[in-house]
Amino acid sequence: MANSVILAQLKREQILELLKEGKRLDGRGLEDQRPLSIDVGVIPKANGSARVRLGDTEIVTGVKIQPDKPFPDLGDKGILICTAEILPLADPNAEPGPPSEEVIELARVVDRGIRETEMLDLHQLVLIENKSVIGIFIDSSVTDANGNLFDACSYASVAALLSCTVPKYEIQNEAPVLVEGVTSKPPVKTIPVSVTMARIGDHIIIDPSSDEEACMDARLTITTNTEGNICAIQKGGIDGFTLEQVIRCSEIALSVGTKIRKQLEKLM
Amino acid sequence: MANSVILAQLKREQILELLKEGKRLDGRGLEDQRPLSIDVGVIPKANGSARVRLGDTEIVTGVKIQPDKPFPDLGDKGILICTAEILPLADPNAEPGPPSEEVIELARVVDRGIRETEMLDLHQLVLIENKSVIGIFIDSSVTDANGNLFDACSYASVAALLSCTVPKYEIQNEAPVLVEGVTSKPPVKTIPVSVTMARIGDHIIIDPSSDEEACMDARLTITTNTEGNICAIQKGGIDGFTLEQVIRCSEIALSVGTKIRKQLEKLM
Amino acid sequence: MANSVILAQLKREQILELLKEGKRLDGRGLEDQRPLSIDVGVIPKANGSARVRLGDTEIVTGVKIQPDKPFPDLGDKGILICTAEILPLADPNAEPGPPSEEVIELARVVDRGIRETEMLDLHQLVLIENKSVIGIFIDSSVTDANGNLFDACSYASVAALLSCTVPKYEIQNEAPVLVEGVTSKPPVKTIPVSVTMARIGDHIIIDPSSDEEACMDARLTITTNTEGNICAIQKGGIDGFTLEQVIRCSEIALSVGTKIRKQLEKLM
Amino acid sequence: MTQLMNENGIRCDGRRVDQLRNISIKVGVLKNADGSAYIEFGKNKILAGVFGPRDVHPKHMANQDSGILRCRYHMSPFSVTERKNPAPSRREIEISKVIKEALLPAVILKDFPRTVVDVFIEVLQADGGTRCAALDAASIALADAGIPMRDLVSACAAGKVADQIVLDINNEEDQEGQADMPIAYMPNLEKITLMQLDGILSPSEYKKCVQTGINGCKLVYEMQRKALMDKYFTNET
Amino acid sequence: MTQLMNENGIRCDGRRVDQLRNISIKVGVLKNADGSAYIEFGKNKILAGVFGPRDVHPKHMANQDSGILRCRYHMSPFSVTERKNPAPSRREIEISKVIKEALLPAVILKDFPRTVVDVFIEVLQADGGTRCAALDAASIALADAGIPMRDLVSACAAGKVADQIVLDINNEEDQEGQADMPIAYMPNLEKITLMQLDGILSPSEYKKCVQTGINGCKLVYEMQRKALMDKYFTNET
Amino acid sequence: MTQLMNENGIRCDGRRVDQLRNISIKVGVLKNADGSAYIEFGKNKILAGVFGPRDVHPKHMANQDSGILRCRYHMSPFSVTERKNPAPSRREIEISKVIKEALLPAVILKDFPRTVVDVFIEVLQADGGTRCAALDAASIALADAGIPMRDLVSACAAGKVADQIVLDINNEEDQEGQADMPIAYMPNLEKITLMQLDGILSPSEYKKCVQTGINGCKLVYEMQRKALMDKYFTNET
Repeated sequence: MANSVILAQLKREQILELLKEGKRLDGRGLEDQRPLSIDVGVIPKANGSARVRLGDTEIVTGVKIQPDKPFPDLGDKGILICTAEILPLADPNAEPGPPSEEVIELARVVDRGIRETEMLDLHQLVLIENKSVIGIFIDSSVTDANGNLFDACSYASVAALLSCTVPKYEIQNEAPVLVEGVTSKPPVKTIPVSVTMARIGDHIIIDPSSDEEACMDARLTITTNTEGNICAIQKGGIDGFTLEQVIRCSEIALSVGTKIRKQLEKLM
Repeated sequence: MANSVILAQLKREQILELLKEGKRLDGRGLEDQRPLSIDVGVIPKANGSARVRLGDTEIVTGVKIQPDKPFPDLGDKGILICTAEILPLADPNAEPGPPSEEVIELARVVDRGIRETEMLDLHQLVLIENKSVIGIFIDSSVTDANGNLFDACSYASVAALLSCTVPKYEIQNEAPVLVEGVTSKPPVKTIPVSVTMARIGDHIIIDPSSDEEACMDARLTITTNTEGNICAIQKGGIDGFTLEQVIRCSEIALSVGTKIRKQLEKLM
Repeated sequence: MANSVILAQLKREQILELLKEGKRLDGRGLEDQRPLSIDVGVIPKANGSARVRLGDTEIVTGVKIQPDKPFPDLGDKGILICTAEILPLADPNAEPGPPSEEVIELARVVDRGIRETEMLDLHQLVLIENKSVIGIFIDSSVTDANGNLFDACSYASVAALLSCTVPKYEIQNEAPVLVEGVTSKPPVKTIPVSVTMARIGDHIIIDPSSDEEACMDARLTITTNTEGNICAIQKGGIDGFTLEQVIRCSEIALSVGTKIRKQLEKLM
Repeated sequence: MTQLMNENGIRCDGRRVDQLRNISIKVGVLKNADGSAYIEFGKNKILAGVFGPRDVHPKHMANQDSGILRCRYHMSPFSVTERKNPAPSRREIEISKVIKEALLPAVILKDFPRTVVDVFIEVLQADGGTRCAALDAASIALADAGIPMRDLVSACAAGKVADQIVLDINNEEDQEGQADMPIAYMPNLEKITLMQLDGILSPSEYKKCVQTGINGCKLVYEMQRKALMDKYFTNET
Repeated sequence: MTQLMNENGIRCDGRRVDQLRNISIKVGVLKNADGSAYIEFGKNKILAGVFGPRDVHPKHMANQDSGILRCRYHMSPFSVTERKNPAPSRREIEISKVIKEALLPAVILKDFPRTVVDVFIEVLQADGGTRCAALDAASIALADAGIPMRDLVSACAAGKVADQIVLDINNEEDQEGQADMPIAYMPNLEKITLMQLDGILSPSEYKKCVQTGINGCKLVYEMQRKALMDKYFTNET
Repeated sequence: MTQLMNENGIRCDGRRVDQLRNISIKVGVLKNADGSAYIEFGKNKILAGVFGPRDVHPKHMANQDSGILRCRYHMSPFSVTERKNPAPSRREIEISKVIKEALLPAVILKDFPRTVVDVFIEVLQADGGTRCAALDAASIALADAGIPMRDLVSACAAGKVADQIVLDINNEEDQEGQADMPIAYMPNLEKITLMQLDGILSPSEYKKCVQTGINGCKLVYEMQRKALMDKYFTNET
């Protein structure tokens, strides 16, 4: 245990040394993202799906769309639920069982990124007001966990949503019935892009790897929308940020977000 | 561990020594209750609420009243449910998680004290027989656990109920709808008072403190009603009582109960 | 621990030595079942019940029959559910709590034996198609666990079903209502019989005792029906079977099953 | 609603006010348990099995200075009219606790530090008064397991039905009667080790009810004693 | 829908855009906890209790090189309009985590290896901004428990309501407003230790919102300081 | 109801009675796992990852004399037509157990006392025969992790459809066919390590079905072998 603390300390010193020269362990610049590949339609049985690889991190997300009852007091909106699981095969430290606080945070941050940008017009998903609506379940399975699960899960969830087809339901005898062979595109209003930054010493880097996450001081995830607004934020980690740093982070999130959004827009 | 056993033994000897002289560690007489203060309306968002301090033990109880479905076979009665939680901040030994057998017993004894005395006329809480009734949830949070949680939770629950206002619901299209601005008093028939006694050696004391509970032989909780009847009993602890002792306890419960009931009656 | 491994090894050697001579620890032949006694009606409050003793293994099974909602997409069939619990008093190693994988397998194998033989005509248990059906719950409590729980639970479940009386329900105002005093026999089509075999070395024995289970290489449970067909199989254990062995096992299951079926037929 | 007592003071199941239901007790009915008993108490059918003294898991529950007692009261899904979910209810957890505290005064665990005695109770059929019948079986099972005891624990409910104090409340009387008071008693040490009450009693009814319950416990005790004698001191045939 | 701001820039509860709700803080309100605080922040009523440094259970969670911090944020069933299930929701688990990470930069646990400091927070009544108010109380409770700290943590939300950046979002503004940004801040070290956002802000609104939140944290800090002074450096009567 | 076989003996997905679905296997697809494989078996899409031998937690599960094998078979919520609850169902727990017992005869864990080898299986898309396809992937992943093995385990179902014994039941055939018999086989040791049956077979059909399943396992084995060879003995481009 003492050894692993020393090793972590040495790794941190090495990373800091490189950062002073504007470099990172894997050769990236501070604001370079790892290679991002997005494949959609990988799970044909789902209404939408995507496999995202962000460096060595890999996510498979499936979207299921089916009739549901609305939440109380939200009878004029469809249902949107994001979940996430770090599969035990993705990480030697992940354990089967009820979700850890890390996984709950992951799912909720992905969920808020989509919800708070108002990516989907949920009002269009009502079958009978207060009684019957369309529910959209966006389930992400982390299959290889190698840093920055927040962004990778977010991209996979957004990609699966953008590429999904919404089945048509009609009301018969007050119950929703599937209309075979008729589908529509999802009611997309904007494309959220999540950008996660880590502070190590005085340096801000984007898209941290596992090694960088292990020795970062603090983390900031900022989601922006197509219109250039900031829509969701989550701070994490054992230390904090200065005011200047959180302003700087918002600028990075907007500029990096624009690049990634182009990759996502092609999926529509 | 061995040390703590020896310390507990010494504490018990000290307590027994005092009891022989009719005294207790904190200076009380055997049938003296610790100071009892009851504040109602402390949680304005609840339909009724109370903070009870009994010595250093403190409870906050809130009452929520909302439409519900009746229990099967009890379609002519409203629903009444008491719960209790010993908050982890109340006790260094309390742990977050599913309720322990101690907490389940606590909640069920408080519940029975209210239910078996027929404190409320549950028949008056029916909206549509067998279909829709008023549900009353009485949730107690122990915020400081320093002995005799049974009585403290019971007083807090009774006080919160006595001081609650019942919202009015009307049936529209077979569903209950809140009628704004119209409330009534709860249908109180009698006031239950719980009195918990501990046997230490041959002595019967009331309202045991944590120290006394730690070395008591047995515990008896007796709830009486306004009419002077005995309505609910729970024996606990690692030893038993003689016939004479349980008779004596019933007399104490009736006489102490009368005093406490006066304090509760003021809340109506 | 090392000792217990050595003891288990010695026990296995002793058992193998005997098997070479066609004998077993308790004097049985390889294809001899322990004494099987079946008492039905032991729980009068249940709609059907049985106590089965198979050697020192004992099971009590109760059948409860009550209206229920059908499973989605199975609206033309009644519901049949088998559960099992190894009571903690049945086995020094059993623990209270959520069911272990062993107990889940036990319940599911008993369930499949009854379901896959189509013992009951579930279509006869429909009150209103897609809305209201009869549900049959077959709950087995293992009260003494001494080997071959699969067969013992299966016999107890089948016996409880064969001897049960099905209450009559009528639909009134779209809800099922019990018709007092009218019952019928269950819609039995065939009688499943489970036969469990163990392989120890090259020997196949039936109805293994606890000692034999502790040192067996592999286990095969085969359920046959009245018509002489094979309807459900479950392999278990740490090793496998040859093709010849699984053929041989099917022949044993059919011949032993015929004998046991005669004992069960008397209960109808 | 059932008529719980007729004009001759005869109860709905034909008993007098001071009469127990039929009781039969078998000792040593389980092969794996260290001690066991099966009781039929009216229509109640209950098994009790005891293991121990044995090692405690998880270890942090162990007591350096004494053995500990654990108790699990559980009802089979088919034991009651409406099928019961097999997971332990809050009621079952509370009853497990009061049964444990009713047995604790009787068992002597000082000589077994760091061990546990486990009492497992399974209600196969329930018909009112299960906790008392369960205690009667558990007490016998502890004796059968050879656990040192100061006394047997005998249990029986009293109650109020049709304005009368009666012995041994059955299911209908529990559902529709006026009060139910389960009592457990150590007959030789003359100590009440379990006492609960649901229902309304005047002070004088209370006294009569406790006395009636204790009388019932003494009757039960004779049957428990006989069951143990039959097992241990007669030649079984 | 409520009108959230009138023509004079006055909010639905009568406040100006840069005005905090009424805050009262009591230190050391619990007898059993090693440190505690009670805060009323608008209609929020929140208790925080701290235990530790103390032994860690289960032991494998302990850290050889430092103490660890655990945090539980929990809402009483009666704290919100619709009765809340007492079991912790996913929201409560997430908030527990962000609160822990907002307190970690302030506490110094290096000298307490293999121990834990437990922070327990109970929301008795919720009215918007509970996580910030909870942090304010928790920070005080840690100080009251004598845990070494680099700075207090002060928390307050800013947000956007009726197209204006406002300080300290209340429940109505949270439900129907345009953005909610909870912030926690160490005023002397000038570090943001919690930051979240739900809602839509332009880049310039974002900057104004962060600055507004930090200003609020500084106001809260003065009240936290005063509460501690009152407890520790004045003669209480 | 689908017509499961046409007059020419061609099945609903175009296969002959003795024909496997298309199978593709990739070895070593995961970075973090010690060994891994991805299989597409018809429309089934399944990942298997292996960790170990490594320390056992909780420790009391460890075996002094040998390593142990654990197995978790899990389906993603989106893997089936109706969204599946992510919590493990009783079906998934049973399948985890039979898969473990199908792999145990192949792995040699004697040299790794007190350790565990964990096999984690995720069904990303299910289409009938998932447990067999999962076993095929798990067996490869164990080999990829360098776990000593006596043989590969190859698995494939046989069954009865339209009164014919057929190889490799697909989803429609599983739902509407007459029998489904999953088999796992060690081709070199000629041992059946998993065998289940749901459905009705005459004794002669039973024999034919087992033989058909074993033939299928041998075909699968060749593909498993090829996948391992491609990974370990060819120059990947």
